[in-house]
Amino acid sequence: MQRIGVFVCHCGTNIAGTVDVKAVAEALGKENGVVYSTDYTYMCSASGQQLISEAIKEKNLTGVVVCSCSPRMHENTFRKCAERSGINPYMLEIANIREQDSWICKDMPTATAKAVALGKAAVAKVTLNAPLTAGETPVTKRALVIGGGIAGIQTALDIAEAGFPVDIVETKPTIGGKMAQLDKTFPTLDCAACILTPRMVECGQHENIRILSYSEVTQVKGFVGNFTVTIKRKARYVDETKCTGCGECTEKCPQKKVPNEFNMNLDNRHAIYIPFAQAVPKVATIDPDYCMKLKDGKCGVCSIVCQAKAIDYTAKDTFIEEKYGAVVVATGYNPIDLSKYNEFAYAESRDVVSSLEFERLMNAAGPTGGTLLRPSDGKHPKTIVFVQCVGSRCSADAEKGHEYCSKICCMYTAKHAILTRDHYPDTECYVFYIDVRTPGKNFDEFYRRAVEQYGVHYIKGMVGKVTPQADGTLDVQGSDLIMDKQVHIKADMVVLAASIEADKTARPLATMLTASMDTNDFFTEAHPKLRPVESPTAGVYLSGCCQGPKDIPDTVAQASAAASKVIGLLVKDKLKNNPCVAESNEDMCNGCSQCENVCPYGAITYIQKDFRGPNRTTVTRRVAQVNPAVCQGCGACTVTCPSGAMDLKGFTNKEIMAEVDAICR
Amino acid sequence: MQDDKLSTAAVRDTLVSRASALLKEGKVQIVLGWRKGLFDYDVTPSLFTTAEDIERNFVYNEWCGANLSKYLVKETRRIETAKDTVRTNNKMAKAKNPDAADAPEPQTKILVFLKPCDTYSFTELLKEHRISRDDVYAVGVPCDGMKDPEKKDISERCTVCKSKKHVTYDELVGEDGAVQDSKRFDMVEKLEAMPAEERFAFWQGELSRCIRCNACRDICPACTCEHCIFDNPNSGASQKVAADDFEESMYHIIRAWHVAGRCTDCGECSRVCPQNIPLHLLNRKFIKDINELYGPYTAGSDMETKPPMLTWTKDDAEPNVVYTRDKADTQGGR
Amino acid sequence: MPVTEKNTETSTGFKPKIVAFCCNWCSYAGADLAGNNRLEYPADVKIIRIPCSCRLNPLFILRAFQRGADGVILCGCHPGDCHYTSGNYFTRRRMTLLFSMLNFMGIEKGRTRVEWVSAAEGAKFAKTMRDFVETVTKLGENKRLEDLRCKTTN
Amino acid sequence: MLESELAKIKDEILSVSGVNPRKCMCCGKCSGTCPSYDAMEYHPHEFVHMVETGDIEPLLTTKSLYTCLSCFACIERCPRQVEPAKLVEAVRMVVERQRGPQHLEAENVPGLIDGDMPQQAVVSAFRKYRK
Repeated sequence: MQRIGVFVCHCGTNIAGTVDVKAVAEALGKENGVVYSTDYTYMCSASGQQLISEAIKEKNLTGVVVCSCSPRMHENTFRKCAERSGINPYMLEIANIREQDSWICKDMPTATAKAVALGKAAVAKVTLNAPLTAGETPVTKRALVIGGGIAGIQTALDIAEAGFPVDIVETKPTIGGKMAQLDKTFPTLDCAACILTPRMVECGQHENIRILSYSEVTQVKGFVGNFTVTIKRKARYVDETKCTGCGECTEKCPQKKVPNEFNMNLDNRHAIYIPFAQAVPKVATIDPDYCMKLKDGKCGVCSIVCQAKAIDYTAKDTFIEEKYGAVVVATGYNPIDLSKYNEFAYAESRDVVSSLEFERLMNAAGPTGGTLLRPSDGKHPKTIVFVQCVGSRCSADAEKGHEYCSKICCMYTAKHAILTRDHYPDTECYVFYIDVRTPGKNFDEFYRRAVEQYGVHYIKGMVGKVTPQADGTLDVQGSDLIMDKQVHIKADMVVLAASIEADKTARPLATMLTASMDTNDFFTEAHPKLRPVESPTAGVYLSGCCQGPKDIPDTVAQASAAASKVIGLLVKDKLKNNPCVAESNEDMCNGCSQCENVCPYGAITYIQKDFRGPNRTTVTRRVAQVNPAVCQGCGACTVTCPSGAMDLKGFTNKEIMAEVDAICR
Repeated sequence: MQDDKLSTAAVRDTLVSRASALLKEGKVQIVLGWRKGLFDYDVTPSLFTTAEDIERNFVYNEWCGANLSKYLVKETRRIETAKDTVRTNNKMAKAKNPDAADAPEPQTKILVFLKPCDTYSFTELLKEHRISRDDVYAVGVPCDGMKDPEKKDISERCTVCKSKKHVTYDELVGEDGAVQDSKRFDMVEKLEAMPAEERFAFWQGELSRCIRCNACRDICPACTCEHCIFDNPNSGASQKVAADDFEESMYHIIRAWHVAGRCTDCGECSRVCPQNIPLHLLNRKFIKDINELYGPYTAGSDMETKPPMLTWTKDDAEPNVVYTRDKADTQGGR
Repeated sequence: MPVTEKNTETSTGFKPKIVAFCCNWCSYAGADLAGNNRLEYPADVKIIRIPCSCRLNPLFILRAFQRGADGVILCGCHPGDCHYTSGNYFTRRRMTLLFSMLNFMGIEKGRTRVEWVSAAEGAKFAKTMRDFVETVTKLGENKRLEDLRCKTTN
Repeated sequence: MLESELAKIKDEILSVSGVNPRKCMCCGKCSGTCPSYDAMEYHPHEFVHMVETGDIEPLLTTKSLYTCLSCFACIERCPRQVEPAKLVEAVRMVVERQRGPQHLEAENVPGLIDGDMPQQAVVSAFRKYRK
């Protein structure tokens, strides 16, 4: 039999003003199992807690009911107090007689009656409560970063600096991501490579960082602190440990007709290649789709020229399994496919390019060696038209494009225009804009410079049609809403500010991680305001554009934020679990799998378990098992279970029904 | 009717010969079928182990309404237990003496005859892992509708037969039928159309007759809980007998609720009810609602489809749809 | 005998017994907010805290009615905002079917309700409760589901 | 014209066209794309704007109604699916309805055609006036 103590708080006049606390204490004192009942002005005060803890000891109470403010306010306070006084914190319940009684009801008798009812419910619950102890799970002190762009790099470096080992998994042969393809960065116009490559090298040399390039995550098992991840290391046919990156093979390789994805396919590379000069790891990779040796056994030049004997045509995909405490998603973005936009003649004319292609055309390491030439005939463009919001800000029901604003286009378009005007003052730049969005430090100043200092023509309006002309120029037909006229511009190049979208690998990855995503395939945050770098799934963190369009400063900021969250997790040796989790009674479990189907966390698994049957038989039955470290205690399973085998600790069927009975008495 | 009888007689003989054959071949060791009783209409589900017994006592006729699928839960459990026991004994023997010889695991298979509607229950039970498929040899048998011993005429559930298709089987006797569009929801609709008072009176009238014999639960192929909450003192909801007019309704609502989305509408609950309470109407109500609100779904029609109660869509109807959709009766409500 | 008893009771200003189940993350917080803003609603509403609206077993609702509650209301996070991502979607289906069944058995509508109340909607919580109590008061004492024994022995 | 009448006409236009002009984000792509822009007094984006603001009277009398070729380029390309051409069409219908039954007769058409009128215009003329 429980020995329950009831403590009614006045909260000054907050409660006592409308509730006759003495009467409540007296009424509850008469309840079954209540051996002590009293009231006090401020239960949460030091002396109030003193009162409780003394009563617990003197009256050797087994359960405590505090009639006070909302449990959301002081449940922890009082549970800690109970724990200090030697009883299990979960043997304490709170009757909310302030927010849900004295503050919503002016009439004293009524409020008092309700307070008593709520008190009785709490007593009834405590009577059935069982002590609960939070389980603990060890934390694997190793982090996985998925994606090796600037976001992944920054996160990895920060975690590594804090002294924890980190693996970066990157699908491409090198880390660096999109930023490595950029020419300059806005609004400072410093060179992207110059600021990125040192960080890449740092990653490559850091003793705590392992780069798994040319690899993919294929399976994720486990939960916060204890993920087990299977990583596919795609065969690169070059031994990373031996290859020195001398580049001899890439020179000699006879297969020269491979579209160079690093240059947005604006030029070609060899079948064996190193994506770019500052690649990390600086190791060659053979492209199996083009290598003549791999396709029809002839050739083999690279293996001949390779001093290091690194070439291995027999290499196969290998799978490695690793344990991690935390997973950071940094899968980044891609520009949308523009071929759908017939009106811009993107598929028709090589001189209509996407902004990322334009970046390569401006880039010293690009296909044109940094001199701006138009792809079709390699002539200097005299007139360039920039079109903004291509595929951004479309209505939800539009089949091409996205509903959101891609955030970075306004700024990089201004950057492109400025750079063009700066290098080639004789080239006219026109920018068709709907709005110019420049929220950011020195952003609007930058845009104004484009207009005022560099004389870029900004036209409020949209391009309706681009028509390639016989003379190789492009007729750009658009509207000038301020002049209220339709304009035709004879352009040499058109640059489309393509909307950016989440990487294709993000969706399957989210499924593997049971992390939630929005309709645009961007990862959702645990809380849009207060927990922006965590996924709702514990132990999974978000870095960079996988969570939404971002520019470099925002990305790096979020990357470091994610890193700090990961560090905060990894410094812990053990994780305390929420003790109010589901528990299945194996004797009653039918093994019907219904609970498994409604569990949002995959916390429930089924095992074949041996039971002792009558007269020395063994009955092997399928029974549910809850992983207390994964279960979050929502209780969905308890309702779907017909036999009542599945119950929720701290909110058991009997406890809740006891409350119901007490209230209806 | 006449030639129906003939055909069932013919069917009976094929079933008998198949059963005996399979027993002789050793394909199966046990046969689950229908045993004839004193009068032609009292037919009981029963186990047969010898060809002779089958020859003499096995019947298949218009009185074989009983759905045999549920018995497989216990029977396959028994078969598995025998295996498991040997397995553990072997393990223990090995533990004592590493080179102890393994005793062979007993190989038993049970033959079961399933009418089309029974195959739905069978499939649903497989879906919920209540039957181990490997232990069962299922023979689909044709059905022209079964009779109600009291009415001495075709029973209600067969007049609105939902399907003559066998969902799961190893072997089929006769031609397979197709899913039929049945009028089985007519009565539910009729009740829905009544004013609330009349509906209440109707159910009060029906359920007050309930004697809590639990026959509906014990026969129900969806009610296969290891331990029913209504029998379990620790569930906090145990009710041995109905203590008041409320508990009958409570028991029946909760039972219908527990089988919602799992009930195949086999109609056994109503068949066995000694008080002739139309319990199947409660289940049909849920089935009808599910079909209307969450798209057509027939429990036991396949192994893959996720049951409606275990899934959801972002634009499901809000609960008050219940109160807004039938404008007819406006009392209470919002 | 108890019938007449009840009639008099209703005539002398009947006060309904209302059980409100609130999910811990949104609605219970919403109820607290209503209190913080001193928004009045009838004290007949007694709140039981559950972790998520999907924890509400139909058994609890029937139990409440059996023990003499006159109305039961469930409040949870708005669909899509569930703290456990999908809990209230299950709730929505379960309650829809349960209410439909109760309605089918002739129990007055309006004695049961589901409302989505976020942690920020204190005003909505108070209004909902006022509204619900009014509805149930109009319906009068729960004659159809109540457990007569419990009444008389109390 | 009275406020109330205009309001009625606006509702009619919106219901006939099924267009929600509030979806417009004023990018001007419709006018950027319109092949008969220069022949129009009020341009597609203006139609949308004027209907939304209720400034409908000038639209009822403008020649632009008949210079729209109903080529639906603006519908095709509008990023927000506002579908300006449907709006123009709807205004046209309103006018036609007010005008009553005297529609364009097929036999009168040849007289109205001048050499450089695009064939498409003739076709769409029938599409319009046969309503």
